Amino acid sequence: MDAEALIIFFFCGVIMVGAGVLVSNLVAPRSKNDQKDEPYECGIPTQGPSMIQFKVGYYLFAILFLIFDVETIFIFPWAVVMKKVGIAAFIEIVIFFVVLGLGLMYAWKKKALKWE
Amino acid sequence: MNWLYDFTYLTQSIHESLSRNFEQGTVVLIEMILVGLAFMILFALLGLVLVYAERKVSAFFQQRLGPMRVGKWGTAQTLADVIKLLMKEPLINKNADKFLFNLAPYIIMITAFMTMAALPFAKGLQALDFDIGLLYISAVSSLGVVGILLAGWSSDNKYSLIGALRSGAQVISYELSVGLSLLTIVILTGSLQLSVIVESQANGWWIFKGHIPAVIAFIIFLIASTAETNRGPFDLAEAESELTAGFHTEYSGMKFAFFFLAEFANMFIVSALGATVFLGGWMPFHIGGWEVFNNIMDYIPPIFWFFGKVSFIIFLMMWFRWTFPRLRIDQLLTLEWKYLLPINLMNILVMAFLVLMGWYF
Amino acid sequence: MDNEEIKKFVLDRVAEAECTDGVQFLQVTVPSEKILQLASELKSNETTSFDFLFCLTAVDWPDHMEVVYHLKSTKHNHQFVLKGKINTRKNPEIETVCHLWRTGEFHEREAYDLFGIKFLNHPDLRRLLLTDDWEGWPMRKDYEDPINMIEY
Amino acid sequence: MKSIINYFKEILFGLKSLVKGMAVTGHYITHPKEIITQQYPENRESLKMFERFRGEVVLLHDENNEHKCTGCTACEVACPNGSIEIIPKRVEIDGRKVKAIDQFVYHLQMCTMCGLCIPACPTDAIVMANTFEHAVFDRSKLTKILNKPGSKIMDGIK
Amino acid sequence: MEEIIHDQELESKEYFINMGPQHPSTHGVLRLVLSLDGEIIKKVEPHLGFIHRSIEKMCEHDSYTQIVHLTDRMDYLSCHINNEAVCLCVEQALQIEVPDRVKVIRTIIDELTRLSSHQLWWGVMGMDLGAITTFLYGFRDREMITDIFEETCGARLTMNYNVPGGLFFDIHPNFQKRTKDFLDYFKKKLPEYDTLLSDNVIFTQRMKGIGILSKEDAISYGVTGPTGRASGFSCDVRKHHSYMAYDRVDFKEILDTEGDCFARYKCRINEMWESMQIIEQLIDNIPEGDYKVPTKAVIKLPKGEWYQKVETARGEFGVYIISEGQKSPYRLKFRSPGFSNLSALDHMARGCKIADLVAIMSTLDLVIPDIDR
Repeated sequence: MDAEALIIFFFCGVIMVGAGVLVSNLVAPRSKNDQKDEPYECGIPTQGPSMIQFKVGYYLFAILFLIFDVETIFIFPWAVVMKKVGIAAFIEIVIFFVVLGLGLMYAWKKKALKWE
Repeated sequence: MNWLYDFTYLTQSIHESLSRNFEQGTVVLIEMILVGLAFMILFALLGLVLVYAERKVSAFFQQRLGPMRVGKWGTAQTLADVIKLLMKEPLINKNADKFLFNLAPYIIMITAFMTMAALPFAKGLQALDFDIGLLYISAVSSLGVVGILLAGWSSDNKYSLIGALRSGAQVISYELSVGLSLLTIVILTGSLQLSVIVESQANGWWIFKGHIPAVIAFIIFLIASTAETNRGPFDLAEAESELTAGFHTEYSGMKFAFFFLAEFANMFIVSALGATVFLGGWMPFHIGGWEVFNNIMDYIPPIFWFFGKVSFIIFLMMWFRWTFPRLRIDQLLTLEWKYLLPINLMNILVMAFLVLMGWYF
Repeated sequence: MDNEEIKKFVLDRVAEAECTDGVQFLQVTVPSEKILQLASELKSNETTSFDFLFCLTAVDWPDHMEVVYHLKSTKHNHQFVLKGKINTRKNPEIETVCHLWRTGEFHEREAYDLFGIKFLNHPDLRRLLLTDDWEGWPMRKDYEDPINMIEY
Repeated sequence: MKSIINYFKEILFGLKSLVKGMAVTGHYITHPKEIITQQYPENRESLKMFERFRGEVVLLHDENNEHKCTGCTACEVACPNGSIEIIPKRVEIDGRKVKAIDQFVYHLQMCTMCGLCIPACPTDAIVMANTFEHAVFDRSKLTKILNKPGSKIMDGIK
Repeated sequence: MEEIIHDQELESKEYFINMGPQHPSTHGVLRLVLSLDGEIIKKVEPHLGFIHRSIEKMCEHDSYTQIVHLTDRMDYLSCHINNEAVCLCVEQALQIEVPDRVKVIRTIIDELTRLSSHQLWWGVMGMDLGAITTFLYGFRDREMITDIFEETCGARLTMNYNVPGGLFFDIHPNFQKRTKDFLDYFKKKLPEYDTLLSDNVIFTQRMKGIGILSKEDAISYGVTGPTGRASGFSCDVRKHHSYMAYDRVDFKEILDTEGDCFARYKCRINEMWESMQIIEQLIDNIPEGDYKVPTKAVIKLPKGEWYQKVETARGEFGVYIISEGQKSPYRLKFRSPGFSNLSALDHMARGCKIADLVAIMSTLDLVIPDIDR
């Protein structure tokens, strides 16, 4: 089967969730209640908005991930041909990793890896 | 019984008998529906079996009996749970972003389905066999985090938001380690195609053939994949003692059930991936020179080998979950960025060196 | 320091203090205005150094209120009871001691909550156990609540 | 250099501690005999409470449907929560009017099982029973009348 | 990177979260209002009173025997010790000297109570940190103690075994054997606690250096019990104001200087060993004698005031009785350890993360009815 067949699996997911939610909507009881509309916060009304600008710390890791994930993409083709190319590939990857390692060390020393 | 050992005949004979009776387009359509149905059934079965297994295994770890009431030894417990969840009222709180809120479970389930498609279950039993299978799996499986982020953000709940952001930071971090630990083996196989990776282990699994670097890579893979599936001890996204239920606090009924199911499906996917790459997929266990032993091993059908290995890894993951306390968010990120990632990079170099020198079997 | 010495120490500072030798502890009652000054001296003075306030409570007497401080010195291992007498039940007020003993923060809030004693200069004097809109001071002897109290 | 050695030492010790923890849980999963769960409704036959267990107050009756309660209300006074209520009546014994109980009302929903009423009783008429299955669907069923219908006080109890 | 983090534009807004009253890790109905910056806690504000029953007010109408049973409902995990505090206070006021037998039995049951409380704490603490299995193991071992209690005292949790002047009834004939069996069993199981949590690298890293409380702060906040002793505050009532049979047994007061979560954890684990040692010294030497001194049916205390402190599993528990000569006290104050310990929470949790707050709360070992009374 070809990559186009992925569309089946896409629709499998849609159908499965859709069917489940539909059946549940049909059989589940419904009752209206003001308290049910409230977000759950241990039984106390929420103070202030919930969807806000949030701590930047989480996003820093996303940025770091971007840097390193691009590197990983570079390693993928290398890994495939490593066996065939031999010593040249090895030397190249050592250089590549040294640069990558320096980047990681830089982030480490800059305390970007420390969660605050 | 031959089909049990090689599914190629089975699929081919189905294809041929269909071609004889229908046109080309209809055949493709019917085959698509068959495959889709098969995977949906597999999903439902996985949910039923894994949830039951988790409850029983956790119970035995904790010196309990676990579910015992519904069915013999509580085997129908999950089914009863599904029925209960179907009957639950679907709730959406008033400030939630209703579209995204409803969309989140779809995204999670779709990614799970699309990842599952590329797994080789047995010889000839693989829906999609890309030549970049490994890359494809690691790319698609990380999309699941989008669903978690959406779920957390759209619920308009503070616990959910924190849970989702934690999960985001966690999944993308550990994505790296999963990819790199798999790459360690790719150096040996020289291919990203999963069927080729499995075939290359006909004379021995990579975890044995690849020496210590392969073992290290396997350990890293175990840790990182546990984290990537948001399972304990890395279940920060739904840390119930801190965030009540994390990103799915606001979900009820069937939508919650899909988050729950997706967690187990993801667990199955990463275990299957680990089994395929490190433990030889559906290849039987062989010891060089022991012919009788090898013949007995060959007698066990490949599909059992595959599911046996997957259950082994799943059991390990359950063992982790029911033994360790949860990590804190900074510990979690430290573990990834300061321990797993550097070790992984070094490990790849060592493996490359081994390959260069030909020091592997 | 034994009881006699503590008694002398207090009497030196507050002449109108009433001392009774209880069965266990020495009990010293001083007017509420003198409490803060005496307390800070009891804490800071080397010979007394009462650094551990292990119990703070209030008592509602028929004609006056009393705030009771059980003090102990972890250094000298002596203890005694200091009482601040507030001569009114209507609007009782007393200086806070929570900057001397941080445990006072909660204990004073509790006393305010249940007895209505106002602790002056307390950083955050609000109801602690009861809801903010509760009326009355439940631990007072004349408190009536026909709904929540069981009649005996 | 030292920090690098420490780095690897840390990893090794960490892994070792994790494996040790897993060994404990691993021990229990391989020893299913140590399971402590009791299947409650199934084991009702063999389940026996200790004799001193305080389940609920009962008024003892003998085979002649006679009890020892004189209606002195000592237990009512001793009870901290007002879960015992004695409704007295006057009965005529040998031509004398004597106080006796009409109803010994026991509010199980208020009882805290402190057992203070038992030593308070001067005639040892009441005891704590070992029952523990008190769940009912209607709260009013928890209010019990302990003296059986038609029962009367034993002879010689004053 | 720091420049980016502290840039005003990117600063997140203050975020209020209610933790409790219906939250898995507040162990009951405690409500904490957290103000957060990301995951960092800026302030913790406890809101109490969700199960405030005004036990002190109720006591003003009850007789002294009845008061004893009310204290079960405060700190239900060290109920026997609470009972004992009231009994001791009344006995002191009446100047009753209880027989040796009572003293020893009370001490043994005190220590068993402490053990069972610490076992439950250990289990729950593991569960708070995400290791759910510990919860079951803690309860498994606690079950043996509750069985001992049930056989001797008649109830598993709210035992009400003390009465002013002695005990409700004599110990059960099986008591000694069962207790010894339990000690033998638990000595094998306690090292397991260490392997599961104390040595675990995740656990130690989550605990060490978190929620530090200095000795001065501990004293100032009135933090007692294992929590205070972990900060170096020598506050063991059993040592300093010995009561019952504690003066005749040999035991150590567990002190630590770190004052962090791990020190508090260690303190409790070591206290379990000490408790077992105390029981071992006494269990074979229960003197013969009466289990109760006869008291009047209606106990009336003379005019005056008494304060009695005991060491519960959570710290110093005090009973302050002011009597006007009636059958009920004029004023009765319970100095509960949880209340003072909780007051230090804000001080300890500032600057920590949400996960740390959970750890700090577990190591404080709060019992909410004890705080609310």
